[in-house]
Amino acid sequence: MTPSFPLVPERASSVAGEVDALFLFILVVTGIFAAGVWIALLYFAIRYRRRSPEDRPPEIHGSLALELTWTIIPFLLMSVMFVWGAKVFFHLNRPPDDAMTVSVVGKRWMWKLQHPTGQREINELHVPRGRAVKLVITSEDAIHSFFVPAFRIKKDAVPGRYNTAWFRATKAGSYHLFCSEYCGTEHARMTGRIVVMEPDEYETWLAGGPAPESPVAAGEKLFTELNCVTCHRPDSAGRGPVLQGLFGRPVKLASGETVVADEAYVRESITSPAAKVVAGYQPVMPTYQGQVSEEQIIALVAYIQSLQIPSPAAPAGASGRSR
Amino acid sequence: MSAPPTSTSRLAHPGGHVVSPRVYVAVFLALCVLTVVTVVVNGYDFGPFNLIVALGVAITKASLVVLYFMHARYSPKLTGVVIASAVAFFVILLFLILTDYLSRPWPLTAGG
Amino acid sequence: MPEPGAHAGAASHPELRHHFESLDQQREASSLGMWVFIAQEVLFFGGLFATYTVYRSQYPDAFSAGSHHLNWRIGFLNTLVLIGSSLTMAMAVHSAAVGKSRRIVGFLLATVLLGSVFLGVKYFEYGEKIRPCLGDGPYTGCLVPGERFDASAVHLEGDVGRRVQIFFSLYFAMTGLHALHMIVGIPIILTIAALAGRGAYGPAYHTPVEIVGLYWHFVDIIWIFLFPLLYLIGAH
Amino acid sequence: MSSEPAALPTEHYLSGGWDLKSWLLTTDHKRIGILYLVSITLMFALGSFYAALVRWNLMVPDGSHMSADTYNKAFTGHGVIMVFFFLIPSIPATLGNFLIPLMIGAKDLAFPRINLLSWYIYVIGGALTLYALVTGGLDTGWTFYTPYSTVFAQSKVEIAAIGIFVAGFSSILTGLNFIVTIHKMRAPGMTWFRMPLFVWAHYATSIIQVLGTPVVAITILLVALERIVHLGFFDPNRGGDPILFQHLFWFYSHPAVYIMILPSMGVISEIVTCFSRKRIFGYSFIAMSSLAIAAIGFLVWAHHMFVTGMAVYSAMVFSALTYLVAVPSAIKTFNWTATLYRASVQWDTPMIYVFCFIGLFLIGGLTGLFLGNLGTDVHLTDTYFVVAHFHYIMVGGAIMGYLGGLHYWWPKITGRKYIEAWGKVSSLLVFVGFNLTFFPQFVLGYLGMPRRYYVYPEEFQVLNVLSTAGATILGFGYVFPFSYLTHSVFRGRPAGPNPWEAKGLEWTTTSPPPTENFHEVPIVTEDAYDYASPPREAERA
Repeated sequence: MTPSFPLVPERASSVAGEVDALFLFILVVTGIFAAGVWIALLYFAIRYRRRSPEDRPPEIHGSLALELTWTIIPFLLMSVMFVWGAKVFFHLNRPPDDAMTVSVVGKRWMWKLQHPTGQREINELHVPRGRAVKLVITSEDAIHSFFVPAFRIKKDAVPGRYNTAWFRATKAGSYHLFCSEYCGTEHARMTGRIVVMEPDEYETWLAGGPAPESPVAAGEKLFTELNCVTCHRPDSAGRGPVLQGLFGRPVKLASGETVVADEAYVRESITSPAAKVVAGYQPVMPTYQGQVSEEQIIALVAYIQSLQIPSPAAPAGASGRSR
Repeated sequence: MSAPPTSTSRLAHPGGHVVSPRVYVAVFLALCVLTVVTVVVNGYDFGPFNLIVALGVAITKASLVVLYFMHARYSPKLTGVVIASAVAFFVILLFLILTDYLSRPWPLTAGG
Repeated sequence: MPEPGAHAGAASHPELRHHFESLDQQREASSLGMWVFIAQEVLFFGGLFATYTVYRSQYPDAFSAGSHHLNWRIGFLNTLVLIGSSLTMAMAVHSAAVGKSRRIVGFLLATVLLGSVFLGVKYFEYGEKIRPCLGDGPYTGCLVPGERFDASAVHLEGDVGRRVQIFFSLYFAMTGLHALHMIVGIPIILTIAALAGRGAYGPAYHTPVEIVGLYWHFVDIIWIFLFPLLYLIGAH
Repeated sequence: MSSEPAALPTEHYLSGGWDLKSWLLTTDHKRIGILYLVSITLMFALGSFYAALVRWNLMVPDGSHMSADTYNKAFTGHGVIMVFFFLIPSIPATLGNFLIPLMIGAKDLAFPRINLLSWYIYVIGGALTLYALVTGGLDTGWTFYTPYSTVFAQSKVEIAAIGIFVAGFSSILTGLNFIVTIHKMRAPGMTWFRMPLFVWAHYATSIIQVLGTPVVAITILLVALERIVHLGFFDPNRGGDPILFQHLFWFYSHPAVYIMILPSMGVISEIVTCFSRKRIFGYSFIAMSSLAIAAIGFLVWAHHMFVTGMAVYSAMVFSALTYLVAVPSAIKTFNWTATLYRASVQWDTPMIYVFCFIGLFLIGGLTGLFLGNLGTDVHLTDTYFVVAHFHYIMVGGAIMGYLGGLHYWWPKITGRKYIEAWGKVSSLLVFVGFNLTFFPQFVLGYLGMPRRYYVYPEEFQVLNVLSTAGATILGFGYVFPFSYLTHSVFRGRPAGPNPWEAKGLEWTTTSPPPTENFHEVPIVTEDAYDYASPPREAERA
């Protein structure tokens, strides 16, 4: 019986090659160093083994030149590794602008995923090949970590925070999804798969399920149900700030600071409205912490994000078909 | 660094430096005054400098205690090294943690 | 009491332990040991101070609100009491160095007395916050973090109200550990006072008085930082 | 070696008696070292038992050997015991305790009673933790990550946390004792740059113990307080940040790795000179690199947290600093290797452990470059690559050094020689078993197998079976030294004061040393490792 097993994990994302090239570079450099030391060690140990109990080797105190050499050369090589690594890390942390956003919620012990078009999946994610996918990751309980070895990406799901990661799948197939941060008893079963499909197959798959409610539509419904609209009116006569065209823009706060209205800011404004009050408004908004679930917040954020074009006449859901 | 102990011969008092009680009383009074200062200053708003002023006063008070009550001023250099390393490592802890918190793109959010 | 195996020479002091060459060496070692211990304490409290800094930088409003619920007058009074106990402690060491045994005892007892006053005040301060949390409710004014915490007591709602719990968690942890250090210190001071009463310490040897003095001053320093950081956030 | 001594010296630190009181009330650093040796050996056995459970379960991919809960408790037990109760005290509390006063020509540590106290604290902390492990187990992993440990874990977190908190003070007090001893108790003529590198390494270690341990102590205490009295520090529901726990935890727990490895490096420096019969290459560089490791080691902790979503710029700072700490470790390795150049190398058991150490520590250290690197760490962190990496450092490094040191000073500690051939065989077993256990784990990690999985996809099975096979060999490799070293205590031939013809004050006194270490206070007139001059006649006797 000759058991076979792979030595290199599958490479199925655009960054996988980058990570592997860096990995190989470090492997070669460290390999050369290790081999050098091992060979020297063995050679010296054999060549200079003690031949008689009276052996007295010559005195050698050290050598400044040598010390400097083997301080500076590793230092320079490691600087290269660091800079290269930092470059890859930046790339891993910068989702492209055209990425489709998939929301990921870790919960002991499952992954809840939702497509921008509203399809929900559990422990399984279907994505089209060639399309950048941005993951907005959070957790409902302990810390988890979203790990897809074939894509070389990993990001912790931390309760109370949104982390982001992204990938662009390059090869159709099915790949492991692991939780890589220990989260309790069934941590090892908090696994799933990422199914990469050809774009047209993906469209078919999307169309296949029951017509889902997109997060934007769900958010709009919630927005009405919770009577948000009484204060956040599309004209500037409300008690709260106008939300149309807000997302992605800088906001001036009562404290004098300026923040960008991103997912985290909008989310915080829903759960703890008093934390960052917009300049010119009173802190009158009650908190919705506990009244809305994690997924509902995601829907609300998606809805507010969809309110991009400030046009007082048009009903807000009109631009929500973006994907 | 310190010489081997057996060769150490102390010229000062065998039990260490003797400080006059007057110095102690003066330090005590200074500490009381600074405590009043820290409360009075708190009545005014210096914006972001509130914390700096409060900490400045507290650090001054702590230094007085260390230097005089704890005799650091009259102690071997090594004592200073120990104090400095303790403070330095605390600053490392604080500073490097803050590199994360102060350069995060978003604030902590409560949720659950 | 010399340790087993001690072979003290004729000229040596009864308090010289066998593994030291001289009283000076022994004294320097003890003093260095205490300073290293204090360095350790700095980092021990340092973890708490770092936690405090992070959360205060994130939640200034919650911290300010929580602080307003502490009585700065009590904190102020206690600061003076503790500084006073540091003075008496310094005087105790001084008395030992100049060989006035009886005054050592007096000053040490004064230190213990002032320390006890501090702890007594702390006891009432704690009681005020804990009492509303006992019994069957409704827990109005309960300031102990947990399910019974009453955010309305600090006139805040929602998230800011709940975040005040972090302030009070830090308040209890920091002042609690500080008080614990004093509770540990007091019996040690009393023991040394008893020994001083029997004339154990004089100009040649009073290392234990010095060592406990260093400890007590350090505890004082922690409070010097705790007072403005906990009681004085934002103008009152 | 030259002449064979006929018997042990008539009076030595063990000749005073073996009754319980002579052990439990002793303040002799040598006896306390033995107390620690016995305690940590017991802990090591227990930790190995948990490791065996882990490896047994991972032989099959479907987790059919035990329940998830049992597995989680097994790896947690393994981690907690090995890290806090074996590796951290391993060399400092046994060999360090025994040897530092001997090496600097002192009669004892500066505070003998505190030394005994720290052993008792260790025992109390150990007992509390064991109680937690036995009565319900602990399933948080040794890292106690919040909010799992504070909110969700149903196991005995409180008692275990308090046990570790208590044991921390044992480590702090040992470090404090060493610092004061090294500063204040050196014999006449023993200047800083005449000190053996073992002492330098322990000085650096002590700094970490004193300045790092209190931070983890308070952090673990906060976890316990959050569970017991519901204070909130890391609870996201109250605005707390679980990531802050990780910052505080790793502020100590990364330098803790250096608490484990630095003393081992000190041991290597001693052995390599003795068995090369040569002055160490670059003494001051090795001494200073120990201090550099201790200091820079405090600046790198967040490389454990690159994927938590911490700020990108902060991550870059930590990665750069991580690369910086690799430099002094590299310096040491090169200097040890250079010491062998034109040396007179004797292949005795301790020296074989040195070869193992250098070879394996090299792999451990160099794979650290993959993990300190921002680009590759994202893929590799929390996988078996990390597991393999730190086992190469802690087992391949720290334990190899510990075993080497134990063999090297065994004649000094017991006055008797073990059987050399057995030593060689077992060192070979350990080397082979170790590599077979942990090398496949690098591949597993690169392939993407996450840590702490009790079930795993089938394609990982071959490598896991290899690893378990290696662990079995490694287990035998550890049983051997235990048996022949124990045997030597009763049956070994007397070793004489200096069986290896080594330099250093500890070899100038009898084996075992007398209670007061030296019959006369030694006066030091030469540098460390002055192997150019042959040993004095008296030392060879």
